[in-house]
Amino acid sequence: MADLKVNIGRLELKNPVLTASGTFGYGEEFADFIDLNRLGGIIVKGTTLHHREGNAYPRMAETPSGMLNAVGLQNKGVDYFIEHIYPRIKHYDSAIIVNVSGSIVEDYVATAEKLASLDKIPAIELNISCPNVKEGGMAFGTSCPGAKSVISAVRKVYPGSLMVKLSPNVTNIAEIAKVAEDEGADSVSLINTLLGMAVNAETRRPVLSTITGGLSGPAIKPVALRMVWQVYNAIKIPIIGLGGIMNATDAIEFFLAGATAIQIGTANFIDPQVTIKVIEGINEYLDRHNLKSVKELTGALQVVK
Amino acid sequence: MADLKVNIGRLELKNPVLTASGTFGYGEEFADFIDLNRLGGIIVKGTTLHHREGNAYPRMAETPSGMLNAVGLQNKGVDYFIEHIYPRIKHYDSAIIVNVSGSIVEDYVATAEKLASLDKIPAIELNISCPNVKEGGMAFGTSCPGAKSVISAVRKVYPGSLMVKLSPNVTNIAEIAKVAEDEGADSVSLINTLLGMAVNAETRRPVLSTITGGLSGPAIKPVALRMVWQVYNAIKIPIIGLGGIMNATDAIEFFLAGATAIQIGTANFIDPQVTIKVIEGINEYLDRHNLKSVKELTGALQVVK
Amino acid sequence: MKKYIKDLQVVNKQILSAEYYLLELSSNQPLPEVLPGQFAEVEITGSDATFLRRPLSVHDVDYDKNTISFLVQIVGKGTKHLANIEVGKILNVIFPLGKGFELIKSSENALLIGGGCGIAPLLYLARHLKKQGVKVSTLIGVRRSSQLIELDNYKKYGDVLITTEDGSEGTKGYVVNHPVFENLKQYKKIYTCGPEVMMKAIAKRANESRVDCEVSLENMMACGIGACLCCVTETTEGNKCVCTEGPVFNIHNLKWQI
Amino acid sequence: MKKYIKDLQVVNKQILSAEYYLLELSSNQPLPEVLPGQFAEVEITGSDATFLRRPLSVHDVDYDKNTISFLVQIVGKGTKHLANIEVGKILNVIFPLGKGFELIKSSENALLIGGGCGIAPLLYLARHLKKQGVKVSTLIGVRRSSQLIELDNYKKYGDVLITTEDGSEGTKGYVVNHPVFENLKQYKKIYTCGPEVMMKAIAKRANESRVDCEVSLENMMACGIGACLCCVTETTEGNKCVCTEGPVFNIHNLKWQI
Ligand SMILES: Cc1cc2nc3c(=O)[nH]c(=O)nc-3n(C[C@H](O)[C@H](O)[C@H](O)COP(=O)(O)OP(=O)(O)OC[C@H]3O[C@@H](n4cnc5c(N)ncnc54)[C@H](O)[C@@H]3O)c2cc1C
Ligand SMILES: Cc1cc2nc3c(=O)[nH]c(=O)nc-3n(C[C@H](O)[C@H](O)[C@H](O)COP(=O)(O)OP(=O)(O)OC[C@H]3O[C@@H](n4cnc5c(N)ncnc54)[C@H](O)[C@@H]3O)c2cc1C
Ligand SMILES: Cc1cc2nc3c(=O)[nH]c(=O)nc-3n(C[C@H](O)[C@H](O)[C@H](O)COP(=O)(O)O)c2cc1C
Ligand SMILES: Cc1cc2nc3c(=O)[nH]c(=O)nc-3n(C[C@H](O)[C@H](O)[C@H](O)COP(=O)(O)O)c2cc1C
Ligand code: FES
Ligand code: FES
Repeated sequence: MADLKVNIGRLELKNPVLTASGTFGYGEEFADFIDLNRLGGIIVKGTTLHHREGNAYPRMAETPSGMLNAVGLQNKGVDYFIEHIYPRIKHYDSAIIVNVSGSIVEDYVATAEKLASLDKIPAIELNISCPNVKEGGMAFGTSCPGAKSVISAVRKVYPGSLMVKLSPNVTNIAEIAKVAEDEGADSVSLINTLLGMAVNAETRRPVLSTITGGLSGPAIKPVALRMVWQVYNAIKIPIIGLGGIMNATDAIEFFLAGATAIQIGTANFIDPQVTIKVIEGINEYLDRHNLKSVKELTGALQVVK
Repeated sequence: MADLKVNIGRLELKNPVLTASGTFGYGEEFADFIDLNRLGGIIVKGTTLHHREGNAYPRMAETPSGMLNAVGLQNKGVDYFIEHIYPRIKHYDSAIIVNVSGSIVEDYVATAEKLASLDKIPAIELNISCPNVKEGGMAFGTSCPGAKSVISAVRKVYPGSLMVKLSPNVTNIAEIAKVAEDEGADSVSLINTLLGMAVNAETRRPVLSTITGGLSGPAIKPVALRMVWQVYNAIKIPIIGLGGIMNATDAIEFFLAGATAIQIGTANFIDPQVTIKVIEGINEYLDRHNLKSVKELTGALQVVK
Repeated sequence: MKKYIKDLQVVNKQILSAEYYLLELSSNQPLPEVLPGQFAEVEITGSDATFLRRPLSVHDVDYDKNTISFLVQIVGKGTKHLANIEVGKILNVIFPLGKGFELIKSSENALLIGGGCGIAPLLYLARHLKKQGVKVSTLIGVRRSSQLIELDNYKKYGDVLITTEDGSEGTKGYVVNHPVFENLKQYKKIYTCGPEVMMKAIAKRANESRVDCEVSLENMMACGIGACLCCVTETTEGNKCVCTEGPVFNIHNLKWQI
Repeated sequence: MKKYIKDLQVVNKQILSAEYYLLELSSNQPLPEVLPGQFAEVEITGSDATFLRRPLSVHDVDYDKNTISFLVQIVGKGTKHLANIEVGKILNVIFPLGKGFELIKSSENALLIGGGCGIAPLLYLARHLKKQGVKVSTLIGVRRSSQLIELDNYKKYGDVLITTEDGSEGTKGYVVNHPVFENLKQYKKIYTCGPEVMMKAIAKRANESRVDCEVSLENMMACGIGACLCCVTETTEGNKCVCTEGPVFNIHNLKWQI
């Protein structure tokens, strides 16, 4: 049994497997299938200052080796989270991380401030990359000044571990990652969904109510791996890699490309037990390769120059 | 039998199905499988001013519903093309279009000038988006000034139909498309490959000699469709859509999103007869939907606002 | 209710028509309790064209044989692939999911209306209602008589009424053209599943006659367990997940324009 | 040579060991001429994990039975999936591809060396050489004797020599440890296919003994027909596609450091 512990800045995780925001509810949805206490961390749904109804149905389209979603941050708002949900989930022996979204900087700040008071939330994931909301969201994640404005404002009020989730819909993701590092983020997570679209040829209509939506699943894994590698070569703070991870081999590819930990998203829909299988698979890989700690894999890609 | 003719600016194609550069050789490779004269057009390999050996092997990785390539524009140079290849292929009754690449603006210009003299090459496709070459290539395609410099220079020397191939590895593809339109391009084609990466977890090495490479195939179709839609809403010149087209239904989705014609790339590797099947399938769709011309489909997506 | 993820074995496959087939799966452990109206998320093993699981209503459960069955209509890639599965093969299934129908009490009358594949959840419902002493009538609407399947099974639990669009059997027209709609008040409750336009037409008539009515929705789902929020429908209390708050809804809770 | 794309039917499948299997496919039209050393691109039907076709060497062609066969080693997703194909099923195959081996003339001696799955193209080669009157010796190298397959087939065309890494049969060690390497000059030509390190070791010895040597490469391919330029190897004339200029190369044309 190898050592699976990893450190995301000051935050220690018992293993490097987290669940991706918006794909794992509040964890409870999976309690019948797995022991939630075995996870390295649970990143809960995108949470905003105020209640949001999200986008109209239809919100989903299946695509080759992936899916599009247009949920649009449906959630009951941070106060509801604190009052009703937090008490139910705070006892999990996994890091509970809240994914924070907003349309204006002030909303991000207010939400982060409220979450800062919660003992059992050691970190927030700042979602500056959601493609499914009209205002804000992705706009912050696709320009350096935009990213800077929200990260620096949140950093001022949030003393916990600050993870910034980056958008892949940019020319140069390393540049945005650098901004996050410079503004004091403890880590970056990448990638959020790629902006995509689906069309129904027979009805001649878009499949999603919002026309475009976020692409996730194995289809995007090559892009995610590339971005993790680019960011790894540009910054020093830890990287949490995600995008299309379906099994332990995929996870290990992300570690090699530079990730310290990984998140599993869409795969949970296909196999609600996938997270545990990935944890076990990583352990098996480490044993088979005679590695003592998963940390040895981070950025260990052998590149012949 | 519906009317399949389409117009790309001054260039009329007998049908809207072209083959994507780098995936169809010079057409000859497919002569045993299909009647090349039935194609709307053949876009031949990326051609540069000078001979290029391309990147080192390995150049290919299979990915979920797609593949990565790192060919790196291996070709014998434009003079060789004109002297040895052009005479062999110029008699095809399909539009033969040459995909032109370069590392510096002067190379693009010199190559385009040489091709301008060829009777049976009605158009060139300016590849400002190749992710697989160190210098130039994609750099021109990922910034507006970069795009402007090469497009305007080539436009000055190239009187034929000028198609500009856009890179998807950008924050705002519509912006670059607008530059192409403003600089006098006759059409834009999109998308080229998404920059991706593959890692071999067992050997802990990158799969490609170049570490990163270009992602193609159905995996990227949702991104390609979205970009065609975005560009369609931003410019007026015709759009040639591509990215993951495997069958006639996919092609029709691109028309609805705004494409006037489409290209088929990676699908040729899996089924060398796919182009003909797509032509027949489009025709069947038009008949079934009582449409007289394929032109009626361009941008015909019904969007409820 | 606890949800399970299980490898079930195909013990029987029946091709009912060009469009419909029935799969009967058994477990090596006793099957958990399943309520009528609940559904399952079924993995489409070995299909290169599908990515996600597919939601299917529980058609019937036989606790004596320890089998659960699904009635499937071929509409696309996944349902077509599944039609070719062989007896003996394993399917990974997550179940039971969602909330079921609310059963009415003994000696009341229930009208079950299924359009097309919407009859799938009604068999198990009819079985439960009958067991409670409810008098069941099942109205089945199809385009032409060749699409009528499994009538004998439904007849075990009550009358079966039929409409066909082409008039080849039963009343000609849509389900709402059936004479029962002239005296809806005889029913304590209507349960329906089928195309949305059909369910809306029924809901309108039920509403007019002040008869209680539950509909089973078939929204597009990615997870089936409340994790993705893709499957929502608008309700009087805002967007609700069809997979956890439904798939059965009382029409009074939906924001249908009826 | 004209290339064909054909739906071929699996008429025989033989599981040879945990790792190897043999597929025999037949066509409803007469098979075209296939040269030894050529290969095919086979579609892996119904596999959700693979995207591209897979290149496989032609193992044998029986024009009397109108069948073509492939010897496949299970190494990953595609070859594993293909192992489960059932007799009667259809495989879409593009063939014959590439250039074959250059045959030597009557009454000369040829040494064929196969490592692991590299023996696949050598059977059809041996058959052709023998027919031309060439004296064939086939040296097969494996890790342990349990990996030795199809020996009787190879014996039909000449001697079969064996090396095993664990010494469980034949000479202990690698193929280059076999005594034939002490007198390579008796051979007019060496033909080899197998792991690159093996082929390089052989090439070095062939070079030292000035014996002509052809190797069959197994580069990663996307198309197999010269369209993608993914499969290149460095040659004295620059990068060449293994799928069209090979897969067989004379070692003097490769830029191997030997
Ligand atoms: C709760 C519930 C219960 C259902 N019960 C049954 C049943 O008992 N028997 C039955 O035959 N069908 C049932 N369906 C519908 C069934 O899930 C779809 O027909 C099936 O998912 C289509 O898959 P496909 O791959 O064959 O079609 P695709 O090729 O994916 O698409 C064909 C059509 O089906 C629709 N569709 C695709 N995926 C879904 C999805 N995940 N959810 C809903 N619609 C989809 C698409 O809009 C498209 O128009 C149920 C659906 C739900 C939500
Ligand atoms: C000209 C040629 C002839 C061949 N003849 C035979 C033969 O007769 N019998 C046989 O068993 N094998 C043969 N091979 C090798 C065979 O193509 C690969 O083993 C097969 O493609 C692996 O597919 P997979 O899905 O099982 O493995 P994957 O899961 O895709 O990968 C497993 C391993 O196989 C390698 N591989 C994957 N795809 C290819 C590819 N397209 N080309 C080469 N290597 C690949 C990968 O590097 C990886 O290490 C030949 C290859 C070539 C190029
Ligand atoms: C249905 C759905 C909802 C999502 N909601 C959120 C969200 O609220 N906040 C967020 O940062 N990312 C959200 N994401 C993005 C995922 O967290 C993840 O970044 C993305 O799906 C890529 O990972 P995957 O391929 O493993 O799913 C969502 C993804 C899906 C599929
Ligand atoms: C092997 C390979 C080589 C390619 N070479 C070129 C090229 O030389 N010039 C170019 O503009 N695009 C090149 N492309 C990109 C394709 O033309 C096309 O834009 C891309 O593959 C997306 O389409 P597809 O998904 O249909 O393949 C190449 C793609 C592949 C797979
Ligand atoms: S399908 Fe995922 S929440 Fe309902
Ligand atoms: S495999 Fe495509 S050129 Fe050789």
